[in-house]
Amino acid sequence: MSSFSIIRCLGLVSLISGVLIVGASLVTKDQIRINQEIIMRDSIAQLLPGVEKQVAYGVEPNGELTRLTSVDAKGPKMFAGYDKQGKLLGVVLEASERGYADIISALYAYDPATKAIVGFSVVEMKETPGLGDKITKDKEFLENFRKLDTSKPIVAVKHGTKKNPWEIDAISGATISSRAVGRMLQKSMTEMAPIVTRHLDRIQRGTE
Amino acid sequence: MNESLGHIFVDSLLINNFVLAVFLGMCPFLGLSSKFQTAWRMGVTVIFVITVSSILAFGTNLMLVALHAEYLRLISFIVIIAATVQLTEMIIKKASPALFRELGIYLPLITTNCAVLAVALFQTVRNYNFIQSTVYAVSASGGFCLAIVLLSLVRERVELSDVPSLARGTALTLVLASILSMAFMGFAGMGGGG
Amino acid sequence: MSQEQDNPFLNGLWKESPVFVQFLGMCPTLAVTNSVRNAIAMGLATTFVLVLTNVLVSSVRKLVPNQVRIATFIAIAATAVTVTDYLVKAISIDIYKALGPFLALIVVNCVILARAEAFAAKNNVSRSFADGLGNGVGFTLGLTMLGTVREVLGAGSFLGVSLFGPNFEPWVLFLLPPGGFITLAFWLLLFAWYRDRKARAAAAPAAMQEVHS
Amino acid sequence: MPGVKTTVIEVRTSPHLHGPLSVDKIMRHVVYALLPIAAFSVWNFGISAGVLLAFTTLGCVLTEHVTCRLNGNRSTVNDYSAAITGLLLGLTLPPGFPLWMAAIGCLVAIAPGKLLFGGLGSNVFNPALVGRAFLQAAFPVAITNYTPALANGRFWEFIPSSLALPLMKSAPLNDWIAQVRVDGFTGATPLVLLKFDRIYSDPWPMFWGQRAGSSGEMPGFLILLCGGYLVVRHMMDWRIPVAMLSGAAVSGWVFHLLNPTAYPDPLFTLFTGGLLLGATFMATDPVASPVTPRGMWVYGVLMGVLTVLIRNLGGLAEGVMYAILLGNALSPLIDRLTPPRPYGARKPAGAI
Repeated sequence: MSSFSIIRCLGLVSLISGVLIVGASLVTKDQIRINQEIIMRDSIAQLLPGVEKQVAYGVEPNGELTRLTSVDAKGPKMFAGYDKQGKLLGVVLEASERGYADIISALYAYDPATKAIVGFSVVEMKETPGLGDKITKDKEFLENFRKLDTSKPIVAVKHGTKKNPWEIDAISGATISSRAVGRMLQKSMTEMAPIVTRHLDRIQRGTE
Repeated sequence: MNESLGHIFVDSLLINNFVLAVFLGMCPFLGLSSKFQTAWRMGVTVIFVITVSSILAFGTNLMLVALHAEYLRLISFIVIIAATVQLTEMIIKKASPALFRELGIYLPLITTNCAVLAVALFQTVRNYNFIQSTVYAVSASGGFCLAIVLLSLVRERVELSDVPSLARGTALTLVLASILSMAFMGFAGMGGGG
Repeated sequence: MSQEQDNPFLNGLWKESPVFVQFLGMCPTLAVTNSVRNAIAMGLATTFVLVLTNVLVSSVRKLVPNQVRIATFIAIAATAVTVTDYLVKAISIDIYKALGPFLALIVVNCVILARAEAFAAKNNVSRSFADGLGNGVGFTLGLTMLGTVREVLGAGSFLGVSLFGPNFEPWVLFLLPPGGFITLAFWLLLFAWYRDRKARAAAAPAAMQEVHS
Repeated sequence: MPGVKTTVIEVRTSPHLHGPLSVDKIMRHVVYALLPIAAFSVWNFGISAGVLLAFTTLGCVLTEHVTCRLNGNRSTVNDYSAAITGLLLGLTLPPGFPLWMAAIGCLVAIAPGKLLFGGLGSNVFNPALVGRAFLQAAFPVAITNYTPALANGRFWEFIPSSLALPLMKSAPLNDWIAQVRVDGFTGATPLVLLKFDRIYSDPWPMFWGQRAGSSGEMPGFLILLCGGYLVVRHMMDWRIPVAMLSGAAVSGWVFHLLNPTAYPDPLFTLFTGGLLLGATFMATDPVASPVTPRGMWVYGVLMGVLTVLIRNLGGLAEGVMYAILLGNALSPLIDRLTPPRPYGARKPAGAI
């Protein structure tokens, strides 16, 4: 009797749980995908102004690219952005690095034609409010990424001492966060720039 | 991002201490920290439970991913944790009846210690491999143990003094916790590489 | 006592406030209250889970044998949280990101199990609904009170609207972990002081002498 | 702290002292010992430092008086402990720190930092450092705005940030610093210069003279002299400062040997920042530190090592304050692990 009632109860609860979870997952699935795509599209449009068409690629460990259909896919990703005429404006890449409080993760735009970083935006960070969190919105700091040369190692230098196109003018008082940005870009570039160059033809066509 | 084991260890033990910076495991932290003995035993038991459940959760997650059944993650993790706590209870009962009597009522409470579930979820979200997950579980639970032990020690010291009646109880504990939390802010940026 | 039983909604809302009286669900209380928006979002998500769990638990309560009571309740709570997780993601990814891991952690928020065990397992569906709603709204209210202090002092704004102009120096501490502990301690001290004053006013003036300790 | 009340009489269990030295008298002499340092600070940084120190001292005394009264207790300001807290708080702040923020520091140091725990003799943490840690977390920008020493016109002109309106930001100091600074002195402290710009400064000028820094960090020789006075009068235990300084020097030296370009030499470690002031006047807070000589050694060395770890590996340039607060938190544990041995008894088994 008691074992029967336990089985009956667990069966009932699993049934209710199953119906609710699968139902919720089905009902919300499309909306969630749309939300994620909107966020992705907006941030790419912000990094590459004038972008009209986007193509998402997954980056395999061996450096090969695969065309992605959903932004939800696991692993490192890359987004190519094109203007109205279908000309490649640049690729948006992901980068992350340990900052002052926790890991800072960001997206940045790279223009393979000029071999320069042309945009940068922080996705997630927990840096000190009022100091380190300036990396997300400080105009002077973001100015660094209008055209940042990548032919030499990228490095953050003390505020007001930027001399070369590959240097980042750090935020005064937030040296650690600024340097983390420099390190993350340098690290990501050494890894990704050769991959972009290798597949440049394919990315420029943007059809596969 | 592929983090080194040293980073994971220092980060979850000190910089982003589970209790003092991420606010996980608050209920036992505030509720079971009035005596050093209890806090210390609770801390060690939590280290054990979190480590075991993290290893089990890692295996379960592999299985769920293989079956494309990620939506069952939360329920499976909860079941694993409940089972681990049950297992711990049986082991302690067998190995040390004295400790079992002492921990008695606190053991089942570990199931609702959100730090346990958090470790299982975080290691999955961050895509840690097996060794990273285990190091993370040990250091995060070690951070919980450290925080609850430190709080219990300062609480015991304050216990003897003439605290204004208004502040007795939870308010005083919270003030002590906030000072500890401020002191732990000194660790920020460690391992950031300057 | 009978009056309390008659009004499970009001009871959970303030008199037995989960945040300030029962000290349940302290983790989200301290973790996501650094802005009013997050506090309200977290409160509403918790309310939804609470109501759903309470109603489900209450409707199956007669079928649940004692041995698997807690397991069943946790399974129901986990279901409710998984559903909420999907819903929040569908409503806004920004809110989903702001709540972060604490959304999934609602399942181990003691307030859920506590209400299921203490109330829903013993009461009918409509009363359990009221209890869940009352506790949920009480939880939201508590979170919002903490979030208000933290956002106003820590960022000089309320719901993202700047209050004191650009020259205000924010007390960054209140956005950081120690600020969470301090703000909760502050509210508790304020309530204790208020209760104490009321008690003193009620007692004879001679009682003033005894306050010494 | 059960288990430490034993037959061993330690001169340093200060509020419960045996012998002719009363608590009030010791406290009074600590104030005397701090005054030369305060005077030097005024010489260094001018009227801003003077007003800041007077302000924090008065602020703490006033807070203590009012809070005691509100609690219905006798005011305890006459034991000088609030004055010490105020002076120490002022000495650890940048000389141009906005006064309204300093007032908040006083409130926090005394009300939650001390009286909430039951007043003098019960504070688990050093109250001045609780106040400063609050300010550091609340106003991270203002508290790292340092100004050069020996600025022109410092005796009749305030550093502009001092007089910031309550609750308002202070104006940036760069222009003012460029206008008043004497050759060779910059606004950045030697620790900040080393950490963020990799510029090494000679430690000896800091020991004898003036650099940018908190108002009471310089000069080292005066701090040691004043601390030495208290030690000679048996009003302070020498073990904690000696242990902390040697812990810092030795661990700093190890770092230096491992990588001489990244980590400074032990002399730099000792003479820069608040290490000397902290080790002498704050780590020695008799209530918040262990009671046995063995415990004091462990405690001191631990804080010294923590200071160096935070400075060399962490994100902050200075770690003394955090090291001492962590030491305070650990001191009950150290007490437990180092129980005094009664005469003839062996070490108790299973101390924990």
